[in-house]
Amino acid sequence: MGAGHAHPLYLDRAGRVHRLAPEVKIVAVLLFTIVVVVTPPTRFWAFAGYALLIAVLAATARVPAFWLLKRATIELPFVLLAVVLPFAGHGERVEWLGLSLSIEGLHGAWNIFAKGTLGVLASLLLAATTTMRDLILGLDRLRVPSVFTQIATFMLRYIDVLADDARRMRIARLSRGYDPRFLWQVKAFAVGVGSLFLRSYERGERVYLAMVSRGYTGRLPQPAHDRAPARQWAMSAALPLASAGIAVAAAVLT
Amino acid sequence: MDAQAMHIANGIVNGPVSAVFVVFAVAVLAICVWKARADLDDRLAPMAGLVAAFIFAVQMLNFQVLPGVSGHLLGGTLAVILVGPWVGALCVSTVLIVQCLLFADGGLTAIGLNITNMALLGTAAGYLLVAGLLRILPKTPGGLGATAFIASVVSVVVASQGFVLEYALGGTTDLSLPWISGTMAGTHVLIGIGEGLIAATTVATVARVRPDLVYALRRFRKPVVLEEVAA
Amino acid sequence: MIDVATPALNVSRLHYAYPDGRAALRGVDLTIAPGERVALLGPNGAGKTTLVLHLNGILHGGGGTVEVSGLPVTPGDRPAIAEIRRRVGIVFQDPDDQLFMPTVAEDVAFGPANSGVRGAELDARVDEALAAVGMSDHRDHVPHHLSFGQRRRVAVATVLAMRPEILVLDEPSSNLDPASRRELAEILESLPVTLLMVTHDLPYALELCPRSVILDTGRIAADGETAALLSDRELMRGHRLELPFGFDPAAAAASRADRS
Amino acid sequence: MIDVATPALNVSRLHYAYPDGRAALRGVDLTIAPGERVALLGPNGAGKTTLVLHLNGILHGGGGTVEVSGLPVTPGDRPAIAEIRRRVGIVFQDPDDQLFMPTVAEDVAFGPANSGVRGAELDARVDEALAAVGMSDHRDHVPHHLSFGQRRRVAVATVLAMRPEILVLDEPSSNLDPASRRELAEILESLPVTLLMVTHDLPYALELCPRSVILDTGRIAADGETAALLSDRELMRGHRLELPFGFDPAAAAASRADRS
Ligand SMILES: Nc1ncnc2c1ncn2[C@@H]1O[C@H](COP(=O)(O)OP(=O)(O)OP(=O)(O)O)[C@@H](O)[C@H]1O
Ligand SMILES: Nc1ncnc2c1ncn2[C@@H]1O[C@H](COP(=O)(O)OP(=O)(O)OP(=O)(O)O)[C@@H](O)[C@H]1O
Ligand SMILES: [Mg+2]
Ligand SMILES: [Mg+2]
Repeated sequence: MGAGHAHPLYLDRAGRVHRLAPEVKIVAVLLFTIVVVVTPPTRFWAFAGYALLIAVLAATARVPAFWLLKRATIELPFVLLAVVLPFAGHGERVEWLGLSLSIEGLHGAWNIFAKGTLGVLASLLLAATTTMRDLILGLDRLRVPSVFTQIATFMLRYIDVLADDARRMRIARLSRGYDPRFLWQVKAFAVGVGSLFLRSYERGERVYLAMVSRGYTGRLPQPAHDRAPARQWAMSAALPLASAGIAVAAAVLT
Repeated sequence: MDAQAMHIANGIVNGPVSAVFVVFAVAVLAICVWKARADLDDRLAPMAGLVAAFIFAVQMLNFQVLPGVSGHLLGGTLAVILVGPWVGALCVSTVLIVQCLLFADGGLTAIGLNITNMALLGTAAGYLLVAGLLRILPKTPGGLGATAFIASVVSVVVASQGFVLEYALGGTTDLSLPWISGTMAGTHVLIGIGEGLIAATTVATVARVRPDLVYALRRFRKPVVLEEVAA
Repeated sequence: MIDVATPALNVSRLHYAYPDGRAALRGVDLTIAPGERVALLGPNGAGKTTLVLHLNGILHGGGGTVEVSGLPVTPGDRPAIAEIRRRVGIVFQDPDDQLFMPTVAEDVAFGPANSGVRGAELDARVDEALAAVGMSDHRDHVPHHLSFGQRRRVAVATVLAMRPEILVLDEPSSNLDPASRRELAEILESLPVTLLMVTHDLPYALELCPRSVILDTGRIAADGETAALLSDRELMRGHRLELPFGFDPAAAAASRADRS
Repeated sequence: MIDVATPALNVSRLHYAYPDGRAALRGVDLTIAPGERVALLGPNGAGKTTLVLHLNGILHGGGGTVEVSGLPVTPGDRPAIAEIRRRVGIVFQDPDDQLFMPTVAEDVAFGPANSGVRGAELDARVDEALAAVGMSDHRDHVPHHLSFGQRRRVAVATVLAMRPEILVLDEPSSNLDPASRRELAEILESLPVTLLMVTHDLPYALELCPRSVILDTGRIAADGETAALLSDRELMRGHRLELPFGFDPAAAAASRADRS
């Protein structure tokens, strides 16, 4: 178990942002997102500023732009929603290329699109620079109740067990002449899900007992580095402060 | 609207309403944490982790419900049956928090909304149904499977209506509420059926092989008769 | 060794590196004639399991070729792979890698059912395979609720039930109690198959396989008569192989001669 | 066997049934004196692993008592259990159950770190344990990307690093290559601990443990000197134990005498 506890969105780079303590990054991203969300959608300049901030951050973290954009497609459903709005919205309408669009709908679409995208990009940057294990450690240091971190720690462990057991079961099936076709696959999936769950539980339980046998009491031994130094807090405060600055400037200008 | 809208992104519901729901979610979760203390023993802790991992894994797998409409499980009912309502709500919340932080799935400022819908409304509905249905249906693996199926379908639809309520309170655009409500309910019945099938097979398997692990059956369990005693 | 017939297994210049970049096989050549019984020996981490996983196309893509009874193992070619997986039965080193169905009987039935065996014949196969490993009493149990040794025995049964032409066993005797170990040896001796057996149990290799191959750091280091290899002290020591405490090759040879 | 000191392990009338109702232990009594080395023998499914899992309170609740150096194993009593788990080190039968950290070194450090060892001392312990099993080169690898035998060796190292007073090993030698098996025997012989070793490898038991206990269907069937038990043909046959092909107890005794 435990393949380094990375996750699909983690980018293993030796960037400066990677080395920041996780709790610092979580707080910075959270504050940034709040600032973005409370900005009225008509302050267009502010959003351009936020986008610029994200770009600078991505460059510092050595996360390629293409990587970010590709991963940002997770947001696509909301973009679809945003596309629907100008047609479905009420109130005053404008004509554009022969289409009748609702102005309020257009504003709504922009609002969802801009805030959604910036939020996703910020989270992606956090994800790209933080392993799941560090994230849990960060949450723990932010005084999230230990029930959560305990469940999250087990969850992390079990994600590996599930993936590992699913792989083992697949190889076992293939080696004994199983030839997956669509319909059969559905059936095997149905049988498989229950067995996989149970199998993973019992393996995870045995692993847990083995951990307990070696003195585990609910907390993993912490990696060497301790709490984030003040310097790191100051450094990452740059993101929310800059965004707040942009928000205020945009409010004054318009 | 796409069914993935179950995970609300930033900017769909306005700031004040989002903030109110954060407060609401934190308050309810605090009660859950307090209640869960008694439940979370050596046995339940790994189970809670597995339930969370399982929900996490199946939420990553978006399956096609209809052409153009994909959806994923919410897992609330499964969690309720296997680890009980309090720990169950915590499991689903943990998944949502990790997903929004590390997978950019669901907005950070919409976390209160998402937790309210999926972790609180979904599990509460699931719990009430499970508790009710288990009084009527047989306490066998089959009965439990049927319970899981029905409770899943209903709880998914209830959770989807949470979004409608939030949108009514603080939607940033003006869409027809009956239309949203209808679309959400319609697609989520289909998602609920998928979820129900998975929850039913899983729960039935566990109940057959390790009934001791099923929280919902705890109240009904007879003391184990050891072979020794009989022999 | 005889080259008249098509070899049952023909591995040529096989290379493989795991995704993390570690090379596990560095040019393996191995030919096994139909009906031959070969032991695959070598230290921990030599690449034995990696080699075994190539024999039915589970691992591939590192360069080199594998042929089963003349049929090349080409991962893309579904019908060929299906045919090869019918012919080659692999017992994995870890029984947990082998067992996945909800009950022992279903697990044993899985392989034959996939190759079209049905009804009474299927039941007969399952019963026979379970009887062979002494697990008939456990047919309705959950496989992963068995003891380790019991799981190993069921794992062997799942492959026996497929009646493969070529039987590949990765450490079949580990975790078996001594009687089961002997019973397994008797079963294996009685089967009319080509056999490739990975083992760290040198006496077991000597008992079952006239020919042995030593694999070390991804290369074939020796290939010859088992008795000859085991008596070559220098060779043995070089590959972390040694005869166990109290094992007397002379006594072994005598007892072998006695029996046959 | 000497009853002057408090026994290192004292198991009395231990019963256990798994949740599905199958009885695995039916009244086990076993006393082991400090410093003794005992082999636990018996057929597959006898209940050996189940017994082992009771020795530090992982399984419990079926009736009977377990005491470690006079301290009763009471599942509810957290500090006592923590103390017992510091004293009793268990190497599990399946290495996959034992290894869970992202790297080999972290996994070995896990146990000592939990009992408060830190910094340079922790590093020294990890290095020493890995060196003992010959896995120093693999310290930064992912445990489940190792070969089975390598995982087994790391599993042993994780427990050695904890420096337990009582070492319990469930089939430690299975899947090890012959040289590693001997090296493990040498390590175990040199450790000043009480040892309980489950094994199906009778020569190994004879080599390491002067005393043996046979467990069958959840009950102790015999308890005595290893050499004596192994020569009792009747007893051995009754419990699916038999000396392996080519093993000559006389030769073994001689070579043992030679060495010591
Ligand atoms: N999944 C994996 N990822 C990366 N490296 C691996 C993986 N599995 C094995 N290896 C490495 O490949 C080499 C060969 O491993 P393999 O499992 O084939 O050895 P083996 O000969 O079967 O050993 P054993 O006797 O211990 O079972 C070893 O160095 C091992 O560390
Ligand atoms: N998790 C489980 N659930 C139910 N029954 C089990 C479980 N594990 C083991 N058993 C049963 O309990 C009995 C004792 O098993 P145990 O694992 O203790 O045997 P063992 O002596 O260690 O055997 P082996 O030598 O094969 O490892 C067996 O009959 C087995 O089928
Ligand atoms: Mg191997
Ligand atoms: Mg065992």
